[in-house]
Amino acid sequence: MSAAANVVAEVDDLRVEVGGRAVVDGVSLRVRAGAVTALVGASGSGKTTTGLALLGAYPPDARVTGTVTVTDDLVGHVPQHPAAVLNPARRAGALLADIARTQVRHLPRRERAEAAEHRVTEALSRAQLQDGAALLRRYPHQLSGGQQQRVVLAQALLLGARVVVADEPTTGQDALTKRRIVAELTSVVQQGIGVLLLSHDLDVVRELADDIVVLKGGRVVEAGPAEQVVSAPRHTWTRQMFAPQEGTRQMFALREGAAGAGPRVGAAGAEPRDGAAGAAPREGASGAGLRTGPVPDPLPVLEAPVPEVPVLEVQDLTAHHRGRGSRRTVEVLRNASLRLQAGRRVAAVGRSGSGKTTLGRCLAGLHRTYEGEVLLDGVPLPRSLRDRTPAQLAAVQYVFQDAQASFDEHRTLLAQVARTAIRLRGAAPADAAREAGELLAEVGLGEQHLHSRPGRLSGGELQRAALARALLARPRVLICDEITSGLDTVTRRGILTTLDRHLSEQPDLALVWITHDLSTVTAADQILVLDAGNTVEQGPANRILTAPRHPFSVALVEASTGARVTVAGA
Amino acid sequence: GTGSGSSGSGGGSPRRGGRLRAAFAGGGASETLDPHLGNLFADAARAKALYDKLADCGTDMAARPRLAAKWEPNDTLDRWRITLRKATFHDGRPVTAEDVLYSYRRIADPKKAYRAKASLEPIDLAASRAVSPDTVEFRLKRPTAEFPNVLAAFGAYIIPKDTTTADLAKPVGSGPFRFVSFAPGRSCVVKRNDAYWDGAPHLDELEFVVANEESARVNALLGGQVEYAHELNPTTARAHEGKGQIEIVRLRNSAMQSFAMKTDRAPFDDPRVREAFFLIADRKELVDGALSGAGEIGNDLFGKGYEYYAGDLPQRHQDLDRARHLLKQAGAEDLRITLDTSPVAAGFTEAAGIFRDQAAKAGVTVRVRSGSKDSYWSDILDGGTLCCYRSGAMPIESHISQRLLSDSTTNATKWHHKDFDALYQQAQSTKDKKERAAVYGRMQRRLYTEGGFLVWGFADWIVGTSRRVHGVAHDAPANTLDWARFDKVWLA
Amino acid sequence: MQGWLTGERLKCAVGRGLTGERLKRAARWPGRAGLLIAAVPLLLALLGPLIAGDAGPRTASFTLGGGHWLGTDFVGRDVWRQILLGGQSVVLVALAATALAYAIAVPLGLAAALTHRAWLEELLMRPLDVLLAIPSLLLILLVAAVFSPGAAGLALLVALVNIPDAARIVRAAASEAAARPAVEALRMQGETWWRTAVGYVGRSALRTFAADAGVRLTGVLYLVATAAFLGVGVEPDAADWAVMVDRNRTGLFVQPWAVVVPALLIVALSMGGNLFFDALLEREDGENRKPPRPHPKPFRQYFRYFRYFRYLRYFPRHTKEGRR
Amino acid sequence: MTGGVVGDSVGTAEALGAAEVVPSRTARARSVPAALLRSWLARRVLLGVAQTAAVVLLVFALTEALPGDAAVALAGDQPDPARIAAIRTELGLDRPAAERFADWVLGLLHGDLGTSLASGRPVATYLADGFGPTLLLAALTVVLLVPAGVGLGVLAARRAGSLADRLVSSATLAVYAVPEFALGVLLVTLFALRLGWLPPTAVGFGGDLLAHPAVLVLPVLVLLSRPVCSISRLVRAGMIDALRSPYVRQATRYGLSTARVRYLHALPNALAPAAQQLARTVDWLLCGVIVVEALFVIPGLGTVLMNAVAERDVPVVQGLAVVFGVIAVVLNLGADLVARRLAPRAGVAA
Ligand SMILES: Nc1ncnc2c1ncn2[C@@H]1O[C@H](COP(=O)(O)OP(=O)(O)OP(=O)(O)O)[C@@H](O)[C@H]1O
Ligand SMILES: Nc1ncnc2c1ncn2[C@@H]1O[C@H](COP(=O)(O)OP(=O)(O)OP(=O)(O)O)[C@@H](O)[C@H]1O
Ligand SMILES: [Mg+2]
Ligand SMILES: [Mg+2]
Repeated sequence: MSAAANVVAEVDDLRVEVGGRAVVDGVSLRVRAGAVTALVGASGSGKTTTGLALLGAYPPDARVTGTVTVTDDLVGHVPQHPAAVLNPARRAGALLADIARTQVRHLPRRERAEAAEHRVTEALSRAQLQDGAALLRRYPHQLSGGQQQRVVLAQALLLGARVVVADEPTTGQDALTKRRIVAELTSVVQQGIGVLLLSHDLDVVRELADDIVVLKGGRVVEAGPAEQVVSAPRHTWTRQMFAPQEGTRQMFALREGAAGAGPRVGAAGAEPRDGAAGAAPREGASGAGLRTGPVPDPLPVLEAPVPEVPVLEVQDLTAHHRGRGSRRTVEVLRNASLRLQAGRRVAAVGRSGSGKTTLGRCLAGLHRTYEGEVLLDGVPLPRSLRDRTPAQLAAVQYVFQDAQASFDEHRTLLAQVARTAIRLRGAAPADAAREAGELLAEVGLGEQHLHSRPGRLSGGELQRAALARALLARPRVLICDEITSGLDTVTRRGILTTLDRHLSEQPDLALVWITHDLSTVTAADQILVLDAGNTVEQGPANRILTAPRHPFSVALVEASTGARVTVAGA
Repeated sequence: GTGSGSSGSGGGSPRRGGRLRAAFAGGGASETLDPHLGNLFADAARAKALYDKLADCGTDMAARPRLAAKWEPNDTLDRWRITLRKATFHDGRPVTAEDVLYSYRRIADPKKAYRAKASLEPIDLAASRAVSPDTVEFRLKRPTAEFPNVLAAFGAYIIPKDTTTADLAKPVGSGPFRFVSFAPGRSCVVKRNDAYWDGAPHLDELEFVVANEESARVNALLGGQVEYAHELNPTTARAHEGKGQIEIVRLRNSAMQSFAMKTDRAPFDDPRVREAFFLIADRKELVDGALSGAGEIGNDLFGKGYEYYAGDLPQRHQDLDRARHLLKQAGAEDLRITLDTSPVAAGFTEAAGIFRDQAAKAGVTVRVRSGSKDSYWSDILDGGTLCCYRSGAMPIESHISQRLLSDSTTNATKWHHKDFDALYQQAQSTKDKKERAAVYGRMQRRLYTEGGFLVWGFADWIVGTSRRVHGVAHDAPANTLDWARFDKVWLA
Repeated sequence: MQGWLTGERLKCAVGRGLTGERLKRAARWPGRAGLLIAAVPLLLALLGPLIAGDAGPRTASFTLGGGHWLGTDFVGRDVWRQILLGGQSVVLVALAATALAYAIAVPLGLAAALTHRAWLEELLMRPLDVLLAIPSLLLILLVAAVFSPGAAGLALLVALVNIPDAARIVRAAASEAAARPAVEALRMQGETWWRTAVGYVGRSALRTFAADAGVRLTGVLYLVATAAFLGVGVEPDAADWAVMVDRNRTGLFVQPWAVVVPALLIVALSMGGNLFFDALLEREDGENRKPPRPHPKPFRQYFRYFRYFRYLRYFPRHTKEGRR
Repeated sequence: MTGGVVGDSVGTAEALGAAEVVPSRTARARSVPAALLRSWLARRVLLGVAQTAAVVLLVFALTEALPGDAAVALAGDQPDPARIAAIRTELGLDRPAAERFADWVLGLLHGDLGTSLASGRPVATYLADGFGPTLLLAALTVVLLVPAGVGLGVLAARRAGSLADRLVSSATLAVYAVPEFALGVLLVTLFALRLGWLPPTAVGFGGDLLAHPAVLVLPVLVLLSRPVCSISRLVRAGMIDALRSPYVRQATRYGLSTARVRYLHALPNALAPAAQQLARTVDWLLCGVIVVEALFVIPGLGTVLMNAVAERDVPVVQGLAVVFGVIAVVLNLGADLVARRLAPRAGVAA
C-alpha cells in the first residue's frame, strides 16, 4: 500500500476567508486510513474550521478556495460542542437508532430491530457509556456534558464512516473515561479508519496521533510524523506548546503561571494543608473547611475551628432532578458539604456524570430541587437565581460548561459581556463596555471578536468570553465549570494567570473549580472528589493529589498522572 | 320579465307525477310541524301543503273561500255563518264545524301564544257554535265587515278535533299533500293526497328542504338539486333572468318597505317634520340601491294594488327645498336623529345608509344604529324614534287593525288617534263595499299627509324554479293563496 | 484501499469563492417584490382619500358603466371611489387590532413560557382558554348588543378575540428558547425581564411570531367586516375593503369588480406584507444561512437512489444494498 | 494504552457501597416523567372541569345579557307585548335567571341537558344531530390538513427564500386572503355548475353525508383553504431554523434519508406553534364552520349554535357551551401535551 492509496481525506491549500480575515490560510493535510492525523494549535487557530471543511461545511459568507477531497460521503463528526448536535426535542438515542436502522436494511424485516439495537448497544459501550440504554431514553438536556459528548462519539463510532473528524472528543471526560476512549479510538483506527483529531489535550494527541499538523493563526507552522513533531519540534510555537508538559506533566501549571503573575502567589497562600496528617497551618490560613458525606471515610471530618465566616457554605446538599408537580425524583448529588473562605479555591473533580455541574448549578441558583442549605456569608441564598438580589447574583457567578449555548446568538460579544457590569454593578454603559473590552482583551479576545456574534467565535474563544462575562460582575464566589477544556496549554496558562491575578487583586474572591484536568487543581486549597453523586473524598489538594485514600480517588489520580499512587492511610 | 313564460300557468297541459324539491330558508333544528306555531315562510308553505284554512287571501288581498264554501254575515255584521265544503282529513274523517271550533279554540288558548291568536281576537269563541256538522256560527265581539280576512289569517289552519300537540308530529290535515317524513331543519317529505277536495295535486311527492343561505339555494337550483328555490336576491335574479338556465319568478308587491317614525315623540310629534321626511326620501334611489331595483316605489301608504288601496293620491317626490323649509318652520334645523336598523330583513341596512345620505342633503344628520336582528321587532316597537320597517302582504284592513289603532298590538308609529279609530269602526260596520272603500280612502289620505310610515317601496319576492317546473303563479304576493301552492304545480 | 481512486476521479475544486453579496442579491428580489405588491394597497390606502373627491349621485346597485369604471356597489355607489376611501380603515383598524393583540399576547405568552411557577402559568393561560372556548361570534354579538363601540372599540374587541390564540402560539413558540442556557446566563447577569423575554426569547421565536401575525392580520380584516355587518365598529356600508368584499358578494356574478378588486387588494396587502417580512428576516439572519457551497460530494452518493428501484421491480426484500 | 491501565482498580459504584445507586436511578428516571405527566395531567383535567364550568357560566351570562329572550325571538315581527308575556310564562322565562340556571345545572348533574325552549325537544338530540356532520367534516379536513399544511410548510422552508418558497407562501397566503364565502362560491361555480363534477350543495342529503362522499369534496376544500395557510406558515417559520440547526445537519451528514431527517428530526422542533394552531383549527372545525355549513347546507353544530342564539334558546346554547367547553379543554390539553413533549427542557429552568 502506497501512502497515496491510503489517503481517505485530503485538504489542499484550503483558505477560508471571512470578512476579509483569513481564518484558515493555506492549510494542507491528509488523513490516512488506519491512522490519526492530529491538528493542534492555539485556541482560535482554525482547527475547527479546517475540520468542518472535511464535512463540507464552511462559515456562511465565507470566501473559500482550495481543494477538499473525501473518499466517502459519510464522515463521522464529533463536534466541539456536542450539545449542539443533539436534538433537543428528541431523545438522546434518536439519531443512533436511525443510523443503526440504515445499516440493517439488508436483514429480513423481523431481525432488523434486534440487530439495530445490538449495534447501538455496542457503539455505546465502545463510547464508554455504561448505562447507555437508559441514558438514551433521556432528553439531551438530562445528560451531563461528558455524557452528551459520549453519545455523539457513539454516533460517530456507530456510523462506521471511513473518515472521522473528532473535534475535542475527550475534553468533557474524566481521566478514567478518557483513557478508555483513547483506547477505543485506537482500536477503531486499527480497523482502517482515518481520524482527524483536533485537540488541545496533548496527552491524547501523543497517544493517538500518527501525524501532527500544528496550526497557528490559520497557517500550518509545522507538520510531520508525530514522534518527530513531539520530540523534535522545529517551530517555537510547537516547542512552547509541547515543552512544559514534559516531566511535570502539567501538574503545576497554575502555580507556575501564577508565579510570574503577582505577589500573592499560590505556593504560600494556596498551599494545601492536610488535616489528617496534622501539619501545622501556614501563615494562619485556615484553608477551606472540610466535611464529608456519609460515605465511609477514615479521615477526621473537621479541621480546627475556623475563625472567619466562610463566604459560601454548603450543608448537606442533596440535589435531584424532577419535573413539575411531583415528588418523584432522581438523586444526582448526595449530602455534599463544603465551606469556602474568601480567597480560597475549592476544586470538584470526579467521573463524568457524577454531579459536579449539578453542584455548581445549585450554588448558582440554576438548580432548585435540592435539600440542604447554601449560605452566602451565613445567609441562606434563595434557591432560584430569579429570587436573588443583584448583589447576590453578582456575588455568586457561574461560568457555563457549554459556553456556546450560554450566549445569545443574536447579539455581539461585547454587548453581551458588558451587560454584566451594567446590570449587576450599575456601571454606565460606556464604562461597562470599556471594562468588558479590557477584560476580553486580557483573556485574549481581540477587537475583531468583540463585535462578532457568538456563532463566529471558536470554542475556546467562547469559553474565555464566558469567563470574562462572569468576572465582570466582580463576584465573590466564581464557579468555573470546565472552563479550560477547550484551551490549548498556552492559552490555558494565560487564563489561569488571569484568574490568579483576580484572586490576588480581589482578596474576597473565592473559586469553585470544576474540572477533569487534575493538573489545574494543584493550586486548589481543597478538593472534592465526587462519584455518582457521593462525595467520596474531600481534603487539601496536595494530599489528595499525592496521597488519595479512597479507591476511586486513587484511580482518578492514577489515570490522570499515569503514575501509581500509594494510597495513604489505606 | 315576468308574468308570461313557459312556467306560467299557461305552459301546456299539466303532467302528473314526479317529485319536486323546494328549498326554503328555515328555522333550523327547532322547526316544528305545528301549523299554529309557524312563523316563517317555510312553515307557511309546509302548513299549506298539509292543511287548509277556511279562507285565504287572493292576489289583491281579498279573502277567497277555501274550506269555507261561503260566509254570510247578519245585518249588524257581528254574527257570521260559515258553511263548510265537503272535505276530508287525510285519515278519512270529514272536516266538520267541530274541527273548526276546536282549531280556533286551540289557537286562542289564553295560556298559549299561537301566532294567529291576535287575529282571532274579534271572535267570541265561547258564544260561537256549530250549527250543524258543516255550519259554524261565529259570534263576534263587535261588527266586523272584513271578517273573512280573519278566516284567512296567517296560521289559522284547521286541524282535526282533539289533536294533541304530540299528534302534530305526524300531521293529519285536509291539505293537498299527506305527511311522509320530517327532519327538523333539514327536510320534510309529503305525498299526493288523491282525495283532495280542490283536485289532487299533479306531483307525486313534494320535499321541502332547508337552505338558509341564499347562494346555497341558488346553487342547488342551478345544480339540479332542487326545482324550486324560494326567496332569492334581486342580484341573483338579474344574473340568471333570461339566461335560460332557470326561471325567475317575481312576486310583485310582496313586502312593504318603509321607515317608521314614532309620532308621539320629538321630533316626529310635529307633522311638519314628518312631512319633511316624506319629502327627503328619494324613493327611486332607495329602490334601486336597497332593493337592487327589484320593486316599486311607494307612496307612504301600505298595500299598493291591494283592495281598497288609495291609488288616486299623487305620487310623492323628493323635494329637499321644501323639506328644509318645513324643518325650519318646525324649528328642527340641524336635526340629529338616530335611525335604527338591523340585518333582520333584506335591504334594511342598505336603505338606512342611503337614507342617511339623502337626509344629509337636507341638513339632517342621521346616525344609523344597527341592532340585534333577533330582538329587532320588539326593540323598535317602543324604543327609538325612527326605524326601518317592513311588512309582508296582508289586507289593508289587517294592516290598520294591527298597527294603526290605539289598541293595536304592534303600533310601531305610535299612531293614537281616536277619530282614526272611529273611522275604522265605521268601516267595519259598513256593509256596503263602496261606502266602506270611501271610509278607507279617508283614512289613507290622513296617513298620506301626516302618518308615521314613510313607505318608500314594495319589494318583489323572488322565486327561482327549474325550467321543468310549471304552474307557479307569477302574480301572487308572498303569503297569498297562490304563493307556494304546490298542488297546482307540475313537472314537465 | 480502493477509496482513493473514487476520490481521485471525483476530485473537485471548491474553486470559485461564493460571496455573501450574491446571496444577498438573491434574497433581495423577493423582498422587493413583496414590497412592490404591498405598495399598491398601501399607497391606495394612504393617498386614496385625498383623490377620492365628492360622492357622485347613486345609481342602481351592481351596475357597470355609466361613468363608473369599476361599476357600482350593493347600494349603487361608485366602486372606485369606495376603494379609494376603503383602505385606510382596513389598514388602520386591522393593524391596530393585530398590534394590540400582539402587544398583550407576547408579554403574556412569554411570561407563561418563562415562569417556573406552575400556578402563575395556569393563572395567565387558563382564563384565556375559557375565552377561547366561546365562539368569537357570540362575543361580538354580545358587544354589539350591549355597547355600541366605534372603530377604536372594534379594534379593542377584535384584539381581545385574538389574544388567547396568539398568546398560546407565542407561548408554544417561546417555550423551547425560554429554557435554553442562554436564558439562564441572562438571568445570571441580572438582565431585565423585558430584555430576556423580548430581546432574547422573543427574538428567537421572531420568525414564528411574524408568520402568525402576518396571517392573523388577514383574519382580523374579515373579522372587522363581520363585526361591521353585526353593527359593531364601522358602519355596515362603510367604505372598507373587507366590508366591501363581504357586502358586495351577492352581486359577484352581476358586477364582480365590487368584490374582486377589494379582495385582490387585500390579497396583495397580505401577500406582499408577508413576503416582505420573510425576505427581511431572511436577510436579518443572513449569517445563519446555509454555507456558501456544499461540500463536493462524491458522485457515488447518487447511487443511493437506485435503491428506490427496488420498489418498482418488486425485488426481494434482502437485495444487497446495505450502506456498506 | 488501552483501558487496562485504570482497569478494575477504579472505584466502581459497588466498591463504594452504593451498588443500588445506578440501577435504582435509572429505574426511577423512567417512571418519573410518567408520574409527573400524570400529576400535571390530573391538575389540568381538574382545571379543565373548572374551565368548562366557567365557559358554561359565561355563555349563560352572555346569552342572558343579549337583548331579547326566547319569547321575543319567538314573537318575531309580531312583538305584541301581551303575546310575549304569555310566551314567557309558558316557557318559564319569568323566573329569575339564577333559578333557571340552577335548574339546568341540577339537570346536568343527572345527565340531562334540558329541553329546547323553541321546540320542546331534548337538547341532546340537537347536539347528536349536529355533531355527526360536524365531526365528519372536521375529521376529513384534519386528515388532509395535517399532511398538506406540514408538507407545504416543510417544502417552503427547505429552500427558504427560493422561488418554490415564495410560490408556496404566496399561493397559501392568497387563498387565505380570499374570504371563505367567495372561495366557496367560486369553487361551486367552477366544479359543480360549470364542470358538473361535484354536487353544489348537500341539500337533501340530511345527516347521511358519508353515503355521498362527493358532496364533501368542496366543503372540505373550503375548510382547508385557511388552515393550510396558517399551519404551513407556522411550520415554515419553525422549520427554517430547525433545518439550519447543527443537529439536523448532523443527521443529514450521517446518511439518514432526507424525509426522515426532515420529518423526524427537524420537524419536531418546528411543530409546537403549529400544534397550537392545529388545536385552534380543530376547535373551529368542531364549533363553528358557519359559513361552510350555510353555503353547502350541512346541518352541523355551527348552524345549531347560530339558530339557538338567534332564538335565544338558552338550554341549547348551554348544551353547546358544555360541548364547546369540553372540546376546547381537551384540544388545549392535547396541544399543550405536544408542546411539552416537543420542548422537554421547558419547565426545568430554575
Ligand atoms: N463564522 C465565522 N465567522 C467569522 N469568523 C469565524 C467564524 N468561525 C470561526 N471564526 C474565527 O476563526 C478563527 C478560528 O476558529 P476555529 O473555530 O476554527 O478555531 P479553533 O482552532 O477550533 O479554536 P478552539 O480551539 O478555540 O476551538 C477564530 O478566531 C474565530 O473567531
Ligand atoms: N434533567 C435531568 N434529569 C435526570 N438526570 C439528569 C438530569 N440532568 C442531569 N442528570 C444526570 O445527573 C448526573 C449528574 O449530572 P452533572 O451534569 O452534574 O454531571 P457532571 O459531573 O457535571 O458531568 P460531566 O463531567 O460529564 O459534565 C448525570 O448522571 C446526569 O445524567
Ligand atoms: Mg474549535
Ligand atoms: Mg458537567
